[in-house]
Amino acid sequence: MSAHRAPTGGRIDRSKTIAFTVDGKAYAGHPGDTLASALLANGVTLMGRSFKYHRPRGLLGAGDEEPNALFTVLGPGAVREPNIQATRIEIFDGLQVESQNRFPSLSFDVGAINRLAGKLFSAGFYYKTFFGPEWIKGTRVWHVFEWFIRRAAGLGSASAARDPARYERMNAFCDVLVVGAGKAGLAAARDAAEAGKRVILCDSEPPSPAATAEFAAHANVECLPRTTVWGHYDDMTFAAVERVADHLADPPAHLPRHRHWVIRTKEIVVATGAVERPLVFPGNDAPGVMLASAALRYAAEFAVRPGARIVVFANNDTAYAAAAGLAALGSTIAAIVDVRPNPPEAARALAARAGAELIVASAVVSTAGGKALSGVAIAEIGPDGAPGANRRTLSCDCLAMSGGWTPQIQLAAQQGAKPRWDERLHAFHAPDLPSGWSMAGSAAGDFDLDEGLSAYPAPVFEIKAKGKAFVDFQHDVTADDVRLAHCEGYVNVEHMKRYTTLGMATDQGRTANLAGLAIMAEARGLTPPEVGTTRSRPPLVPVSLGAITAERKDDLKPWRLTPMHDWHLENGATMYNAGLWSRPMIYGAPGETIEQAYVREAAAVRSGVGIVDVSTLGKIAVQGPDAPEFLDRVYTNLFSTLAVGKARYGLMLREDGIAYDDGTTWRLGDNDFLMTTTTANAGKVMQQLEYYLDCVWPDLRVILTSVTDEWAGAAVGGPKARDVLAACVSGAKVDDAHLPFMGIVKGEIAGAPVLICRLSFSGELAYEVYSGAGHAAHVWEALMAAGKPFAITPYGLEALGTLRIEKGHVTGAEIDGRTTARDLGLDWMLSKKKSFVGSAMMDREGLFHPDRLRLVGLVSLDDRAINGGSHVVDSLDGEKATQSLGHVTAACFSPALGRYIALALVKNGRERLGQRAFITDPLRGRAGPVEIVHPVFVDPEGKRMHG
Amino acid sequence: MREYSAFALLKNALTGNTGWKEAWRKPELKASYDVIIVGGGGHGLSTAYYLAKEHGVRNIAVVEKGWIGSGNIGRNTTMIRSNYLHPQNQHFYEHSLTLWENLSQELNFNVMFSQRGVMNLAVGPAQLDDFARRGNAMRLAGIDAELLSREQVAKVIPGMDVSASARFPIYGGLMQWRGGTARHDAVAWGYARAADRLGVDIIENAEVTGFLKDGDTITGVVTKRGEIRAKKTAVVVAGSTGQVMKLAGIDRLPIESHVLQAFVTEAVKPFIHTVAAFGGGHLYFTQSDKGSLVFGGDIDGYNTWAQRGNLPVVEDVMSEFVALFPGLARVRLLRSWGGLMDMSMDGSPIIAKGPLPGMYLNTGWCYGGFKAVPASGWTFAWTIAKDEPHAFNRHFTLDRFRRGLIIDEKGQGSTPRLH
Amino acid sequence: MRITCPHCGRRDVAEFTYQGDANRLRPDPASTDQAAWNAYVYDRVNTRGPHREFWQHSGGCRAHLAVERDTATHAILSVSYARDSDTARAGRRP
Amino acid sequence: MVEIASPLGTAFKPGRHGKPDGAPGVIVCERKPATIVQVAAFSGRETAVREALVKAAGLKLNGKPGAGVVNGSRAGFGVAPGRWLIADDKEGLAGSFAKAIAHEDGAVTRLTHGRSVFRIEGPRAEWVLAKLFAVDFSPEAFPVGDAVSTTHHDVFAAIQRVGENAFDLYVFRSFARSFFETLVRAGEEVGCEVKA
Ligand SMILES: Cc1cc2nc3c(=O)[nH]c(=O)nc-3n(C[C@H](O)[C@H](O)[C@H](O)COP(=O)(O)OP(=O)(O)OC[C@H]3O[C@@H](n4cnc5c(N)ncnc54)[C@H](O)[C@@H]3O)c2cc1C
Ligand SMILES: NC(=O)c1ccc[n+]([C@@H]2O[C@H](COP(=O)([O-])OP(=O)(O)OC[C@H]3O[C@@H](n4cnc5c(N)ncnc54)[C@H](O)[C@@H]3O)[C@@H](O)[C@H]2O)c1
Ligand SMILES: Cc1cc2nc3c(=O)[nH]c(=O)nc-3n(C[C@H](O)[C@H](O)[C@H](O)COP(=O)(O)O)c2cc1C
Ligand SMILES: [Zn+2]
Repeated sequence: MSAHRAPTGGRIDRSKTIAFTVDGKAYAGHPGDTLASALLANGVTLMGRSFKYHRPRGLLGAGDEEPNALFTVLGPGAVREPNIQATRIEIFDGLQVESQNRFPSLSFDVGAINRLAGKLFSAGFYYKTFFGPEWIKGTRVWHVFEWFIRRAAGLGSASAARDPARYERMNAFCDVLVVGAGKAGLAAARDAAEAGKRVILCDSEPPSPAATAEFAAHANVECLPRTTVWGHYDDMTFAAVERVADHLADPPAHLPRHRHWVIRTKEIVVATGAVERPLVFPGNDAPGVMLASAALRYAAEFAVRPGARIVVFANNDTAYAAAAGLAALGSTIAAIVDVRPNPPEAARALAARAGAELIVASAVVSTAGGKALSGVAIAEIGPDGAPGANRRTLSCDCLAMSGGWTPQIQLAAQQGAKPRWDERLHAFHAPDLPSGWSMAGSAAGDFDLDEGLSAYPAPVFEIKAKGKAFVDFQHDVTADDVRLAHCEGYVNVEHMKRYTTLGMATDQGRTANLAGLAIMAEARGLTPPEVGTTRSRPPLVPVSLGAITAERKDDLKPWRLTPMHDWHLENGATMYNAGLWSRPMIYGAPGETIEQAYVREAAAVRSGVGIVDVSTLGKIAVQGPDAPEFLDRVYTNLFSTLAVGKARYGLMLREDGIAYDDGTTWRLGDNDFLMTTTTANAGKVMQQLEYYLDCVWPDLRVILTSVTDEWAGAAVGGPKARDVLAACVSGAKVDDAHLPFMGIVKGEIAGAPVLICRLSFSGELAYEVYSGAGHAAHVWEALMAAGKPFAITPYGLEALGTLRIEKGHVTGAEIDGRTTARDLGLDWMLSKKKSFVGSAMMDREGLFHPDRLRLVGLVSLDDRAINGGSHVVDSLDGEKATQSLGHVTAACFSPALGRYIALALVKNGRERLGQRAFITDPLRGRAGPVEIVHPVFVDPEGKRMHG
Repeated sequence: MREYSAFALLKNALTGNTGWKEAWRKPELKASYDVIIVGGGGHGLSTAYYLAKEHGVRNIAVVEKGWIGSGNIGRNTTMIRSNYLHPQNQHFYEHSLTLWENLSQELNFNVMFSQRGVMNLAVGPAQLDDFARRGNAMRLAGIDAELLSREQVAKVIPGMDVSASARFPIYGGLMQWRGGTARHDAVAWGYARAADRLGVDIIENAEVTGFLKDGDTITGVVTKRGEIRAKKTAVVVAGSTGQVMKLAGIDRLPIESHVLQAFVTEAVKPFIHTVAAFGGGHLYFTQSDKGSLVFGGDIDGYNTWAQRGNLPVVEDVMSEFVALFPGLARVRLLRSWGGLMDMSMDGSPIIAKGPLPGMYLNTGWCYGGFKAVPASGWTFAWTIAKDEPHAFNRHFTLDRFRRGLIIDEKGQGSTPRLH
Repeated sequence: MRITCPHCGRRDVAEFTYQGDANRLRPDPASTDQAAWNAYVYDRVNTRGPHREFWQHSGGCRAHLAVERDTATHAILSVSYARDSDTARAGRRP
Repeated sequence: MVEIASPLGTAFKPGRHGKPDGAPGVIVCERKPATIVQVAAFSGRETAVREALVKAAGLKLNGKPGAGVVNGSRAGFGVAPGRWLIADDKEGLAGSFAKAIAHEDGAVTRLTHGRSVFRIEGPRAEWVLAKLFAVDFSPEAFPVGDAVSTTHHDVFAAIQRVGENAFDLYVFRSFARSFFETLVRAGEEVGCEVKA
């Protein structure tokens, strides 16, 4: 046992010893210890450095309120977890932590030099300097200073090493959520459990034996230890984080490190307790000065004496109980210094029980000692907190202070309602609570204290002695900073916060906010409720990004795979992400470049036959007697006239007249259509159609079903395409008479039913072969086998793109949400016989303007590639002088033409056909002459696909 | 000597920091002004400043519902850039950027505009081409832009996953080095102080609850602190536009109010020195001079007037961030908040005279109006002073929708949740 | 936020897609009244308070719902199938 | 007849995953119904369609939203207003529905290939599913036979409780492989047995 650890008592297990290191130095503790208690037991008082002045700091608190003792937890591997409160780290064998914000070491920190310039670094000082004189233009001066500021910024450092841990989510539903398993929370949980309700009981602390024992038998109570409820969202949805494995030396791989709980409840009981407030006086941040309740917790829960000789400094009775408790646990209480002239009898009795000298109407006005406390100076004070002349010093190694209690109401205030002021507690209560909410225990201001004692403090927040008196410990905000904000007009509490950064540190001002606003209130001559509090926001305690990411860590989005996916991989495809889909880009032969591969693939289609996986196209079953009418309304062209067994190309507009999507729709029966959409827009189009059916035309008898995944497709195209099909299709004839252009037949390939439509994206004689997705790989292989004699070539997206560019077919790059049918040369598809979605607005002046960008083709005249995203210009006159006429939407090497070509959207492009222009791509340093041509490069009469 | 300087700091430090003046006065309102500006956000304050400075109009009241900077100027992720695609936007935002570049000196207030670069990360060759289209358009308009390779991107942001095995591998990025961030609150305070010194009355806690009218003509406003009259009343209340305009009898506008959430982590030693946006989802991020990672994503996607968001977007944003920075799963979220955005139907702003006589309207900033603060105030001041738009804002009219002259950067049409 | 789908019960907002202001009536398809179309496509009431709007239960039964929701508090005041709403009814054949 | 191929491919890894000791918390397998078919009614014709469906399939579906039944090798449940999904271990149901449902009442859509079905069963099935879906899986809220339509982020799923501790998950086939991996991973905490 160390000198600081009592031989008995506390929640620790003395039978086992745990070894851990801080900055490489070895320490020992026991199961049940936090890093804070274990270090205290080892006599360590210096646990951190403050943000701005690098002042030495020790423990202030024992729980979530701790602002000072922040460490970086190391490992596994190179992983680092910065800014973790020592009070929240349960030690385990092999734990390694590192102190922060110091150089070269915690005990000798050169940054502490900032203290010397303390007055210069007053609130908001950086707004007033660092930007240079007016005659130095630009931001250069600031950049120089900022470089140094950023070097000094930050607390701990993060690591780039991939966190190997897993994180998970849990969706929970209950009748009553109880937050906090203190006395009040336990009682609330008990009541709810006995009423037969489904209860979830969360507490930030490790499992308490009391809760565990009590609720072991209740199947309707779920106890979640190490779980902090951090967010309140609409409709009684709460977010909580469970630290599942942080306390384990060797967590098994199947356990998540953190679990993100999303709890929907009917009722909530907030029993989160109250936090004690520090008093604001010079030197109140010295290591060894801590909250009285924290001092007591260390002694009672961990059997660690926070000091051998303790001075208690208070403005209320509760600290007397703490003093008595500390004395009973083996500390000497040198004195109780109370700002009040007349503490009540019950308190005096406790002082006597503690063996403490009682010094009333007095206050601590300074502290002595560097990295550990050696004594305090006290003086008599007046009712306004101003100290008188009468001074004495007391030697002590711990100062336990209590400035009153602040109920923990943040959860109830997160939705933005205004908290209510309690004149006696000098603190805020939860706002008026909506139904389903209740506050319990000290969170409700209900302190269950011994007879004659009260938690109501004297309204003294600050002792106005000379020296740096801290309000916000982590951010080094002093009482003078608050007054400076006042002097400069930053008097609104939110201005004060932002100007001084009070309450913006990792503890969000849990212990600091009230004193800060009280000091501002005094400066303004207002009461604290008139000044008001700053807004609470989630999360209530810092939460790992990993926890909230949950199962999406390492798995951001699911993959969508076509049935032929494995075949593509086995056959050398380079895959490409298209939204969530994975699609073959090329099937490169060894040594081939991408361009060589797609040129080979595309050329094979033009000269022989190719096959491409088109399973990703959106497919929507449109069924019902009103399906033809519905299609007439959503497409620009007519579908009611389409014969059964035929397909038609369709174009959709948005309501504002802009082109939306295109695709073919197949009429499979009188009431039965199969619509296809582009891969990218499948979801959006489906949603749009559903919207019209539900919200605009509810009496149309139409059923829409996504069948994208039901049907897989292979497009077989090229002069030999028909031969391939003829070789493998049974049950249907595929010759021109039976299967004309845009015709559909049903048949079988290798025993699997297929639906074949003769349509062409490549401009060749081509067929889309659809089969049930579960048969599709089988059908694909059969097509490959049948195509073998014709040297069938699988092709990927690059070749697909090349073929469509050669044909001047538009897709997403051209239908980009800004172009009209006219811009794209699709005006022929705008029916004049009917109105359709978009018809009313497509003729607005802005959509008709001659300067609009219109689709054209480009041919490179210098035989070099044209980059996508290049612009088209009239003349090449350096980079700046030229005006953009438009831009390239898609480009490729055309095997059919033997030239580099592109599609482009060019101002008044249709008037420029045959003209010369230039493409320019200053970003990639490419410019060159082009000819503007009609966008259909290959077979404009369509002989090949009709062939 | 100018009020704020290193010398002044030193002098005041020696005298106990008691010599500083109020950054802006707390005046009582007068019965009438030449111009009333409704809304003490970035745009309102900069409008007042440029009216006073450029156009000599000094008798101005800025009336603000709460405290200045309580709106979006005080809660945005502070990204500044002019990397727009459409010329109508390019010229305007580039003008803004040039004003930003000398703003601290001009206002004698360090707004900490830090030109650390703004980058759009492309997740595929098609997206890279799309960014190239934008970058080339910028270059042709005389704006700086660079296309970075994957390797260059990795150098700019160490620790980011640019591997080919990522779910959405990064192919490169469009970088505007002159873009960056500024200290949001300082912008509000700096403009307020500079306007105040030119005589502008900044009146806080004066919510406008009605308009004074003579027939159709707006002749002033009713505020919680009294009535004020003016020949010209400018409404520049960002997310609150719908509500304020209803007070003037304008019931419907091409504007929806949506919430955008933003996030900061605990401070860690700075390692991200640039601003970046991830094209594989809806994420943009930077690291502040304090060390906090500051980031945001998509809007929540529904009409709202509550300045707070919901959990699904929080989860989405964290997921994308952790996907890009797998080492940051152990860094912790410190605070999240929301701001109300005035989402216009094409994603571009409105800075125009009207819609009623005596009234001027500035709105439609969506999630991108912080960077516009200088140019918005500058052009709006011009429009108010001269009763006609400047070339920079002449396209930002209210009637462009009816006329089909939409400026749609995203190509998503009139669905704000997709912008 | 949670919305009670008449078919699926109370579900998280993540399962729904906002489909916009339900106060707008689509003009008669044959109408060429540009002001009416402009109002339909671009103008919004953008109410602070009870607001009629469409949501699709896109991550559930996919029905569109007519929801009345307080945009200041996010309280859901009523939910019904969109096809039964006034707006949709106006689109039915006479 | 050509067999319907599993979408799982390399993602199918039979055996024990995760927690190595004790009985598995969940057992996961792919079910391969020979028929999955959707029956949908036009607005106002829901009852007529449901009655025709009950007759043709022999499944006693009541009109309650989300209600369903499991009857040996055949299961059916409501997925949306006026929409039901029926799965059968035999082929042929779609044809009989097409005959039974009048064109004026509704439509029949085959989805046998488009949906993949996974069964998860075991004492921790509710716990594991609750990780992925924001649905109350407690037996009071979700009795045997009932079904829900929901999503795990981008993956749409219809889930039917087919037993006290057993659920069938219908997901879009293109997502099946990814989703299956997610499901097994979610099961690892409690020990997950993947069976053929
Ligand atoms: C989370 C978030 C992130 C953002 N990120 C960026 C970014 O990275 N880059 C970028 O360029 N932009 C960003 N923006 C957008 C940018 O913040 C806004 O577009 C811009 O601040 C809006 O202009 P403003 O500053 O004038 O608005 P505000 O600051 O909102 O000003 C409007 C003012 O009007 C006041 N007001 C309202 N009603 C009344 C009334 N009745 N009477 C009197 N006063 C009234 C309000 O109180 C408010 O102060 C972001 C916005 C948000 C919310
Ligand atoms: N020293 C004193 O004199 C003093 C002061 C205050 C309270 N008390 C005593 O404490 C008792 C009050 O009990 P109580 O239950 O109100 O408070 P409590 O402090 O005993 O319990 C609150 C519990 O809530 C947990 N908690 C807080 N925020 C949480 C969150 N967001 N998520 C999960 N858990 C969270 C805490 O870990 C803690 O265990 C009374 O008996 C009172 O006398 C004594
Ligand atoms: C760029 C930026 C950085 C911020 N950094 C912090 C921070 O370090 N600590 C903090 O508590 N809040 C920080 N905030 C959030 C503010 O505290 C506050 O939440 C935000 O300005 C919105 O105001 P509200 O929450 O009072 O509504 C930051 C905000 C912004 C815009
Ligand atoms: Zn539903």
